[in-house]
Amino acid sequence: MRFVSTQELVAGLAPGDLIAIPPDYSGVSMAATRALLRAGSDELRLIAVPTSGLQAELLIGVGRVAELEAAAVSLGEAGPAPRFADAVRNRRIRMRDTTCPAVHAALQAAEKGIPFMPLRGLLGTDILAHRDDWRVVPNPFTKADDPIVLLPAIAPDVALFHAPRADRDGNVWIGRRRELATMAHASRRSLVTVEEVVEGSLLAHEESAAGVLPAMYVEAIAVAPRGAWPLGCQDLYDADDVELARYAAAARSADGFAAWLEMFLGRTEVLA
Amino acid sequence: MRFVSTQELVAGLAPGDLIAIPPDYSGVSMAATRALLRAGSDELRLIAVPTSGLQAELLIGVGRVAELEAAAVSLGEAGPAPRFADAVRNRRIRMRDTTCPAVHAALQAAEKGIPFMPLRGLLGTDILAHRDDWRVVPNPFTKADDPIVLLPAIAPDVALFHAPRADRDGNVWIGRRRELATMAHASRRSLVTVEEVVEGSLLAHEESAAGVLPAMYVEAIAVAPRGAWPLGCQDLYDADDVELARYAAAARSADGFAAWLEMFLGRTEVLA
Amino acid sequence: MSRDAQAARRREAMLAAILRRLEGCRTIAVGASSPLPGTAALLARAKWGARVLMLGSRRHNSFTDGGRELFDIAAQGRLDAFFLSGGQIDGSANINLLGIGSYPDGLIQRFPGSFGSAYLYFVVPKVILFREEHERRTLPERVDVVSAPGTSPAHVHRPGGPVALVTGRCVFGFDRSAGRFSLESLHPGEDAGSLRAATGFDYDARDDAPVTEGLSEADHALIRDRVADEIAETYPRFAATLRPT
Amino acid sequence: MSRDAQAARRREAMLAAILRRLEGCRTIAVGASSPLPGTAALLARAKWGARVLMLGSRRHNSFTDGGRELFDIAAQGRLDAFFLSGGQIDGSANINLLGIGSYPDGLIQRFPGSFGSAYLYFVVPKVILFREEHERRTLPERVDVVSAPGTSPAHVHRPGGPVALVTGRCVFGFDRSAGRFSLESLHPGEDAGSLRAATGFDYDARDDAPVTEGLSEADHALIRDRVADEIAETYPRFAATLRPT
Repeated sequence: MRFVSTQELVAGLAPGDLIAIPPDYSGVSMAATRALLRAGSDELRLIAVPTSGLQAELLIGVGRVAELEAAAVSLGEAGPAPRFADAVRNRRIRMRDTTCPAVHAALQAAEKGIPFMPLRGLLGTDILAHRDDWRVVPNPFTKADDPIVLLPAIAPDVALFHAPRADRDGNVWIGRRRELATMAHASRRSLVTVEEVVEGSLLAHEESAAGVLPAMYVEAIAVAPRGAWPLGCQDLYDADDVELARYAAAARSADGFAAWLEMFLGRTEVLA
Repeated sequence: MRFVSTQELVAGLAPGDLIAIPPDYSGVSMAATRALLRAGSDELRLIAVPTSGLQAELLIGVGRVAELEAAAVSLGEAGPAPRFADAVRNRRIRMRDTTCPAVHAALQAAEKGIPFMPLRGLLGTDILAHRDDWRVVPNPFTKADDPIVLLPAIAPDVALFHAPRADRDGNVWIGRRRELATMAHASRRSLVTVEEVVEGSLLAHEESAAGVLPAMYVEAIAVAPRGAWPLGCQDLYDADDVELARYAAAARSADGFAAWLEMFLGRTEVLA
Repeated sequence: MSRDAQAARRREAMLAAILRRLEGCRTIAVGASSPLPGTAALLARAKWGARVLMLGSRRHNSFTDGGRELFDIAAQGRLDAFFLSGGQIDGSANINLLGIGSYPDGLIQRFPGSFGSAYLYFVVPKVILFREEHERRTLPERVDVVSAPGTSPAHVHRPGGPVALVTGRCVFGFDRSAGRFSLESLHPGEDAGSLRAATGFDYDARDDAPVTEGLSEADHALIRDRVADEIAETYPRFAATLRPT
Repeated sequence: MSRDAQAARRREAMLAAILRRLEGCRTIAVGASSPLPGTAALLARAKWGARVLMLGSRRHNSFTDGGRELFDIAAQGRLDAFFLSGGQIDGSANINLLGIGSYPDGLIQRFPGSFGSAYLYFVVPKVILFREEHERRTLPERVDVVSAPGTSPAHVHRPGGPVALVTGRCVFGFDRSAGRFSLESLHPGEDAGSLRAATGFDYDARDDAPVTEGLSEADHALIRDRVADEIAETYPRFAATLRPT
């Protein structure tokens, strides 16, 4: 585990890497996203855990993304994600539709080192009909006719997210946002931005230890105050709804998107 | 969720109930065990998550247990569990041997509402050879010859454990002992003893929320200070190694077991 | 009546209809992009202490096991009700959250995606469908893409499914064995003819369908005094529309 | 030499042998009832900063995902070494943690159970077997019950398995393709004849098997100054035997 700059954090991402990203309400590293937009790798493959919003939208908008697996991409109350919708419609990205619990289950399969995980539901959907990597098998534990879907494990190359704090050992406090732990467990390596680094071990007391992702999963950490903006970061700050609405309106046109992006990339990270 | 006495807590257990119990180092309700030993139901079925020690040993010793599924029963450094070994050898209980991750996986299957979960390992063991409820199937995701074990879900009737604290809403703080959460999620209802009840909601702050089992899983809570004794309770108190060694020595004979049990049952719970 | 007043009346009818369908529910979850169901769920909490689990909220959210816990509690049978919408909802209660056109390679319009619908629609006992915009376009005979089917063959494991569809014009009940909607009530300002004209699919209807009852004065007071503030945490823009202007 | 001094010397040889086998390991886990491996692992931590994950410890335990996390990290390939023992260990490295006699219904003696061995033996790259009591009874030709097999057919998914068996008399290496042990070193006081006599299974042996090297002075100092205290948290009675009397 090492501490690096946000730009160094994303420098290790290679074309074709499968990157796990959290939903907008969980802990999105918009700081790392900004670094990727400035000078990132192309041909990234994203797996949203299980949905994404502004992060996938921006990376798709600038053409960094070759493939996206997600249960949904949306800007929430601010509305649909225009660059995503446009890219899918015009087949500029390979879209693999899924459903939320299928992403969680497939990551848990990787976390547990099992090749697949069953999931109820899905039968009769057009999602299943177009997923040639999923299998429908008879439930071997009953004599009744009981088809069930098997999902192959998803083992990302990288988990990329933002968290409130880390200690100097590289333990990261994620609180009850445990999808971040599942992402990290399932991924080969985790790249994390944090609001701050605290003194003392987060594992020293049972109270704080309960919310920790241990350092053994973490490859590198960058300090990025307000690194989730304009999205929120747990109880530290809320999403900036005004900015998100501004983006949603701007991004309906290519020019508006470019203008907003210029603002976002030009913005010097606010140091707390 | 309601607050009850320890005796009332176990009164609802019925013959044949499948009860999930944690390992000695996690959060064993020895207070509820005492209540069960005094006036409990017979024909209990225990599932150790994934091992047990003093708790299973005592309940087996007095003949309360019809069936036990466990990866191991041991008194740790104090040595083997004599009443357990005696009961298995003389076939007074139905023993279902398993291995630690198989218990975790089967509970996770129940937690996720899936009928089974695959697990690596196990092939070629006499454990697998004698588990007629487990299946070996070809991995459907490869053309290679790749057998894998499928474990049916384990959905206990009750999860029974001890935790440091609860709030008045019935949220229980378990910290990083997350096997307690998995047990509770997988079980129809959870019966919990706690060291104390605290004011204010444990969910009110993200720091404490990270270690909480929410009240929606909890049927009843009893306050039992030092309720894990002679086992330990997280960072609050350690296992009483002297007492455990004393038990291990005593329980080699039926008379010694009876004498120790009399001491244990006679002991008035220490009120803090 | 102004457009705003009409919208407010329509919204009140929807809220009241959803609230009625939640009666008896002890645990209610609310997914993403669901301000109206969220408000109804918080009303259920205020009125009879229903447990509300709202995605995107910190205050109305006792989950501690990450994003999967909602799906896990549904699988465990702990969840009584959930809400789904769709870019299209058809007469068989199939929903479409994927897009308009030919899926996957010939879409004219792309929707956000299925979220958890392709799973929760199967396992939650009471799924209440909602779609404010009630037009032939949004409620067609047949959805372009099935992101989740309204019914399943008997052999498919499906303890859950749709119970009702609440729109900006009416309330439909859903008969799972028949696989059809039937009209339960019309919102103020609608009649049998206007409804048929606005609905793309066929449905059963009595001649004397009643008018959807609004919220009680007590409900209005609860919204004003409590629920508007509570929903504002997750849906600030929507909350503003609930507050008296 | 007193029995205590003999036991101490035997233990030191075992500790040193385990420590040597851990060289290069970055992440080492220690299961239940494993005081000697725990001590070796904590020495590895003191010497080269190996990460130690010890069951039953709070201080040497960075797990935060409950009891399953040990098995999950092993499956993820994050764990380099683990330790297993057995009531019996045979010449094919099969281990028996279930009992003596006919399993399951004709056991003469019952052991605690398999713990995680029936899984970890398959997935951890370096499994170090240990059994202080080296007798024909504990190291038979063939175990009565296989709680975990030493080797598996080629088609079985098995990235891990045994690398060595450290006993109170010697160190055996294990050749996975041959499925046999070979003698690496004899502890002080043993010779080729005494070892054959005490071992129930056949094994390969050079005529000039060296004596197991003990711990260095630096290692002794580390135990005295640091590791004895660290292991005491989990194995207080064992720790007492490590301290100078």
